[in-house]
Amino acid sequence: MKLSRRCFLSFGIGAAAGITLSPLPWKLTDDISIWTQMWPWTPVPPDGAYTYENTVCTLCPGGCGITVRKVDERAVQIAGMEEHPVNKGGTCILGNSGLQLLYGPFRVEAPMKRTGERGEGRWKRISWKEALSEVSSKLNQIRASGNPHQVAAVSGSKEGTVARLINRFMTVYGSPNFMTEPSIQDSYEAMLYLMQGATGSAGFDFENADYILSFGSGIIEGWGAPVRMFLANSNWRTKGTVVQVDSRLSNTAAKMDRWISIEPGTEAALAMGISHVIIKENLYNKGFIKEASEGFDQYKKLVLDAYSPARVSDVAGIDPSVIEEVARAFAASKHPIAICGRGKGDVPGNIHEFMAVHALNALVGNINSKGGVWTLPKNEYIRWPHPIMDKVASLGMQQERVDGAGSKDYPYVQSLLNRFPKKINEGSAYPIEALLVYNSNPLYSMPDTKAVQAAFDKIPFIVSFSSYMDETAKNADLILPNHTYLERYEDVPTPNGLQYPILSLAKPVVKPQLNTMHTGDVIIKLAKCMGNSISGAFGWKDYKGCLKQTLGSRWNQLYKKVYDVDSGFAPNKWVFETPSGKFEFVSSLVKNADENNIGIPHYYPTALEGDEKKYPLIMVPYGSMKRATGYVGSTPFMLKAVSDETLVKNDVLVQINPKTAQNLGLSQGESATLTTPVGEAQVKVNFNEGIRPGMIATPTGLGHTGYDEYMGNGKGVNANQVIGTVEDPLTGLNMAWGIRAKLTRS
Amino acid sequence: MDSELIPEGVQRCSLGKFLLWIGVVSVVLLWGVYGMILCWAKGLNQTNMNNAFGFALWIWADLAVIALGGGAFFTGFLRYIVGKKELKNIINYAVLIGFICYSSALLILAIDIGQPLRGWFIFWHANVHSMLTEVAFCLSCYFGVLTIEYLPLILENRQIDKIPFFHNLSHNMHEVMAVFAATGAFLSFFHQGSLGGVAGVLYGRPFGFREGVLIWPWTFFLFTWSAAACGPCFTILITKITEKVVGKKLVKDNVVELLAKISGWMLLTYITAKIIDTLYWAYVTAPKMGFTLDQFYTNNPGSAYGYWILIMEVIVGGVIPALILVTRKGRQTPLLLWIAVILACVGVSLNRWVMVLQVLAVPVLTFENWFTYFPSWQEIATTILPVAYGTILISLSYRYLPIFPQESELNPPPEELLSEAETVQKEAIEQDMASQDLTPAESAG
Amino acid sequence: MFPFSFEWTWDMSHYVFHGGLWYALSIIGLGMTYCIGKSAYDTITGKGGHHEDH
Amino acid sequence: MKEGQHDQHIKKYGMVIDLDKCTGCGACMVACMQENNIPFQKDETDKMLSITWLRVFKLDNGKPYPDTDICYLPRPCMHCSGIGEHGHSPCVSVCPATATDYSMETGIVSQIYTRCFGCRYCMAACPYHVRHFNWWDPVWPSGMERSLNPNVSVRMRGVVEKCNFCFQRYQIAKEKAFTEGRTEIEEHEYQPACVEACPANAITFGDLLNPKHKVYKLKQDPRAFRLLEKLHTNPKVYYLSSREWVREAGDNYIENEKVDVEPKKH
Amino acid sequence: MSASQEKAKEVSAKASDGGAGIVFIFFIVGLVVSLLVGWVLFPKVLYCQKEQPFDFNHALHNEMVLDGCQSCHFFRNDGTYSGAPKLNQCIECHTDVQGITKDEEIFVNEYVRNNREVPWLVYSRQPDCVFFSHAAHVLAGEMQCKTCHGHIGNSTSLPVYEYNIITGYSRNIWGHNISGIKKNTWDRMKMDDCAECHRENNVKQYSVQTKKGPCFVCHK
Repeated sequence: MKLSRRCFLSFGIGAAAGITLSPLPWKLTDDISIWTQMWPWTPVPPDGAYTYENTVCTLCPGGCGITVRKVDERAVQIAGMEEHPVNKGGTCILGNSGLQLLYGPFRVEAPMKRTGERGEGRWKRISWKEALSEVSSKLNQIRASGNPHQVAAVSGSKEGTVARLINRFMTVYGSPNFMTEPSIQDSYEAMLYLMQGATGSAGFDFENADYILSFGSGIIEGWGAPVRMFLANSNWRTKGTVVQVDSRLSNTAAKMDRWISIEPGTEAALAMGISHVIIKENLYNKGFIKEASEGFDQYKKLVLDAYSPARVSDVAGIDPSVIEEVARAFAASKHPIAICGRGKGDVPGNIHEFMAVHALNALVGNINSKGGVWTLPKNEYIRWPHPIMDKVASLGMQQERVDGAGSKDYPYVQSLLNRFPKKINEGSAYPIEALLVYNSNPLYSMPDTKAVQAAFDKIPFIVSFSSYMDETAKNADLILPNHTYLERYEDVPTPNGLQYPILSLAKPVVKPQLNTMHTGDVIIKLAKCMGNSISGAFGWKDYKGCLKQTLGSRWNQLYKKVYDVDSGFAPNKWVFETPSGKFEFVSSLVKNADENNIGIPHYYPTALEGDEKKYPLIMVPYGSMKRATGYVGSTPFMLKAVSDETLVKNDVLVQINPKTAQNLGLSQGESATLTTPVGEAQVKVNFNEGIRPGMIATPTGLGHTGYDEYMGNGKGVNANQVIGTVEDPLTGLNMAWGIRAKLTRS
Repeated sequence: MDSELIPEGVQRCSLGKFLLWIGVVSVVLLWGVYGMILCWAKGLNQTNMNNAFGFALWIWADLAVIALGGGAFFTGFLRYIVGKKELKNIINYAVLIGFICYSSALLILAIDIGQPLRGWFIFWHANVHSMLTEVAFCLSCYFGVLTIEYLPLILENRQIDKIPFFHNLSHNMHEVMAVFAATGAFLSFFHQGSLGGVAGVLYGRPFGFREGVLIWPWTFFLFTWSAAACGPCFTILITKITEKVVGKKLVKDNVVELLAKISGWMLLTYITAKIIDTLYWAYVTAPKMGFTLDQFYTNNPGSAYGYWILIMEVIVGGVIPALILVTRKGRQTPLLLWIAVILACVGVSLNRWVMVLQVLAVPVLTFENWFTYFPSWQEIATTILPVAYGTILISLSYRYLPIFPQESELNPPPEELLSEAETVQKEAIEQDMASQDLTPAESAG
Repeated sequence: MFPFSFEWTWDMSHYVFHGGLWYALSIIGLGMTYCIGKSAYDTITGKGGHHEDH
Repeated sequence: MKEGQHDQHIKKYGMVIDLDKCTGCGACMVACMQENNIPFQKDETDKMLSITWLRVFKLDNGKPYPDTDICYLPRPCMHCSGIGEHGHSPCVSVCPATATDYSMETGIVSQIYTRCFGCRYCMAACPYHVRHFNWWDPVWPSGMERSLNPNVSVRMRGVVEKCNFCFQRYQIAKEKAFTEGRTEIEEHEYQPACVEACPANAITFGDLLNPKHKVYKLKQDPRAFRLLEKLHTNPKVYYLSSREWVREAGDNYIENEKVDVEPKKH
Repeated sequence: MSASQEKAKEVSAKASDGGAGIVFIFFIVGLVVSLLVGWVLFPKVLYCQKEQPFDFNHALHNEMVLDGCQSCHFFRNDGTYSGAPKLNQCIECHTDVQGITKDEEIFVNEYVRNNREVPWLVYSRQPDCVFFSHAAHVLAGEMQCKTCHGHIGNSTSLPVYEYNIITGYSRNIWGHNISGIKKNTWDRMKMDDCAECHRENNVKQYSVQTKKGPCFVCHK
């Protein structure tokens, strides 16, 4: 076989030569090279025709116009709508990442019925028909027992047709218990009512203002209509002065022209102190005080007696000269505005602080005039005929609300959601048999989540309309998922803080991706399922028909242009609807206004929850644009943008002054236990020179337990777990800006 | 069993012991291979590298083994170009160590890059301005040269040598070895230099940047020089360790001394240049970029990059061994020689460490902090892998190839073992030896 | 590496760099070809060499 | 570039970021992620593993309460034109496989993902940390890949990526211009996603060589500074700040060095 | 003398007495076999065929339209190129079966009636990493369609679609000639073909690295 070996060798050489002379190795090299550059598991987004559709973002009450870029039927980007007067082309971080809320796997795919224990996460998909019959039979059953008032509804907002449809449903069903998520708007409304007799919301002509005195408002942290505030702030960098009063170096404090650091919770005292200087130095607007105000003398006396800069300086911990300086600058400006409502404005606040701050606007006469604080009428475009109520409904509606809002104890507010869990847990009101939750996530976003959970546990039937598997949906018995905001029609009323009325229309930019249904349609269908006495109030074919009819002649304009500004609106300068027809420094709408100055702007220290000895520190929650705190959670992209000074792996970092931390024997990055009278949380320590010694700041918007891991499940701690509520004595609204706390090494 | 393969005139331990030894080292090797496979299959998320430490332990290991493997090119240079005849007695081992170092470096690079299957783009789509391209080209070419230099040694195995073609091949390769060695020295000069240039050209990295009047990174020359100085030290060190392990003298003292002496002078001149470089850098280059030496060495977490590292590198790992090696007494005293070669190796490794890790750890943006990094077990395993692989290759080569020409001269075998043809007898003796209770040193030999 | 790769340009840096590379590769390649060729020739002609020179 | 090829169409795109206006809200970061198909992980808290082409840094003045001050600084790729503006930015010249390139036409530093094999030398070269490595395979939670932008290809594991001033938008704008019979594009037609999204209008983008573009004037603002000018990287991103300590934070200064960050007189 | 040397002698002895012929034949056989493998078998294995949903007559349609290729393969207003026509372009005429071909029947019955887009296999589809602007070439560069696409517009039926099993690319990218030799500009659509044309037409070469077109002009 020696020959064959040589032959074999020869064959091999021939073959090698042949292969080399053939395209095989060269082509193969090229193909393999391409193969290594185009891994088949790397997704390739399909291309197509690009279209751009305008709509309005409804992820927060900011009301920005957005342009959604589509590739064929896929939405691929959200940008600000250039022409929209609110945001003029800008978007916030949440709005920009909205597509993740459209396509995320944490959406509820279809109507779901709970099969396991509550919150366990075991569900059964049901049809819409089944879902509707489930709810209607349950509600009919409650109604048949004569207790329709034992059904409650929570809505994210009280404005807009969907919220109003729910409210209307509740009315004809026979329950007064329609509640909405609280915010500083409630306080502003109550304050405007007390001082100006107005039933409307507050608008601020920031575009024309030249001096802003902000008492802790997070101007660039989500307060008001966020993007509009960013734009206003950018203009102030060259054409205005902003003074931020804050007990910590918030982003706003850092970015504004001047930061005045005060003792936390003494904003009202400082406002009164500034008043003192303005009045004492005769810097106030005499015309306004003379012509348009009432009770000035009494207010003046109070201010001069009790709020001298020296005394305020003791309380607020600042130099008296600072008070004088700010007062003079404020009064000397052409269009100064004083604003309040802390941080993002999701906690209403102390009404007397609002009054004290607003009194400053009155002193300079900058109310309902250019560059000042305006009163906007209630959104009046929804003019539905009063529903006809049957006897059951009428009786039900005569029952007192479970949260006490509008009762003789709390006459100035329409909803007190903060009192709801308390009343249920106390068992002092009638029981709630069923709860409908729309555009709201109370189990996450309400203070003292433990108490809220306990209250919800007592409610036998909870229906969520959420598009997402949020905490409340997860704890519901039935989920009737709504379309997401990019899949549905919705009217968007004037955003918070805007000084002129504007109506926008959100339109579906993509087809519904899942088996969801517009909550408006669900309510109309539900009403139709429930018999004549209820369905009679819902004469519309569907939600779109309802909306079209409601908007009437404005529909076409809105459909084409997305927004419609009420150009005829102008504020009634110095005209007030109080009994005296004037701006009332001493509110005549408050009984015994003099008693403890209850009807007059004044300062009193907030009684924070907790014993000072046991809890030597003060904990304040703080928000950021980078973390969504409302109904929707932070998107994966937002969590990517969250700083490593806030979150490290799954641990939240609480901000603390290095000196305080060293006194407690804590070092940077160390694990610690944060304890408050309400709860306890495992945290890590972050040294932050921007925090006042003796205080801790805890980031909000973290620690979700619904959604999924990409949306921050298990990341950090929900700040609402460790903060409680403090009731404002006059309005009943929550005014807790902090809580006593201790931080111990763990 | 394998006596047919063992070179003539030398003694080796029993096959069983040898296999046991190989087996033990293989466990380490397999651990490294496992780490390597993890990195390839799951990606570089298996490491603790991050966007600040794009270069980390592996690149250090690469630079270090290449520097230590520099003994091959420099000894070759001395042997074939300069003509230091004595060095022929250590050149084989230098080549083997070089071969191990360079193949390890290439292997590590293959793990280190994000898309190993596209690694050849560095050749195909070469950017000639990149130091790394130069490194890759010279490194692989020089690896080729080392393979060529190592190949005749394999061919000299007793059984392979019997095949006339291989016998002739090894002979012919020896004939032209000077050409290969010269090419190797040329390539080595450039890639050692360009490895130095890797950090030296980074004008965004004040710690590493060292460009001078010639618009050429000075680190280029410092790296070549240091590799030439410390590579032979590593060769000596490994030779000494091998001698300790096998319990025999393998290379004559005069050979080692000659190499040590040349090394010492290289090291002395290198460290002088290095000190000048450091001073110029500290007083001229860095301040131009807004940095002081203090900023480079203080305020870092746990003082991982403190002044100690500079002192360790320059004084302890440079000046001291240089002084020991240049003095006759120093290199003739075994303990001092040991200390000197170890320190030199530590010094050059530290230098490479600094030029990889510290370059990246120093914050350049004023609002960033020092970056910290600790390798993951996968990185450590794959870095130890070459050590295990090298140990196995050395063991195999020592057992079956005539690596040390002076071994039989230095270790004359007992008379009765000289009748090499009688394999049966030899096997019997081996079994005999195995059955006796030998001392560890003997058994290892 | 080759003149037909996209990155190739006919300029000084390419001449120097690739010149060096191809020079080294040629020496390695030609050297090995010579050794193998000569060994094959030696084997066939039976003129084996000896290792005594190293 | 060869003789005779020089023409007036050469542009140098750059950015001016007004730090007085920037609120650190992060909208730019997210707009960038959405535009450029940037993947995300369950845990993105280790910023040295997280891919953010544009990252907002928080700077502080290091003083104790209440004299503390902070400033946000968004950092995209600086698109350095390098020493002598020859286009040899720190990263470009080091790439062994020519996967990153500098275009003299636009002044943009590009990254070609299919050419990159992940040696990360460019990352070591960049003092701004703008380059990011794909440590993981890019995986989108089920359904979320539907929002991927077809104009940008998704990067595979093991390659380096970075900001390219949304060059795809330049290409799209060019296509539109061609349809309309133009060869040049207007300033507003090519704006990166971050600029478009910024709710504070803090970022301005345009051709630094074109006197008609806003950035041309803004870069001469007395408040203007660039990051690490001493390294001669010649970045094309300018920052504006009226705060001296912020301008000072833009570069390293040795003790007693005369710091030239006073606002320049017009 | 060792055994191997003896063997070598034997072998050389064999070689000298007439074995060379057989050895040479073996060489030729090896050469021919591998040439056949490389030139004939390899392309067959490398490329797989896929059927288009149904056949299409370009020539027939070309006669009926006013604006040539761009009648159906048009530019959108934003300058992007529409590519293969969408169903709603076709149904302007094809609401019902008009012709007598089986293909039209398939088209109307399976796609028009069910409102399904036709999953055409695109011969000239470039991979995802490539950015190609038709507008830049056709509108600004005033190039002819056939420069890259050849005479497809005059074809009466669709050619067989072939794709590379390793890369997934259409065969038209590499071209039908397995050796990569091209006679016409439309025979191949590789990067080098783009580069060649750009160089010939003096397209601005602004790259600092390659002194050619910057990479990202064509890559994304």
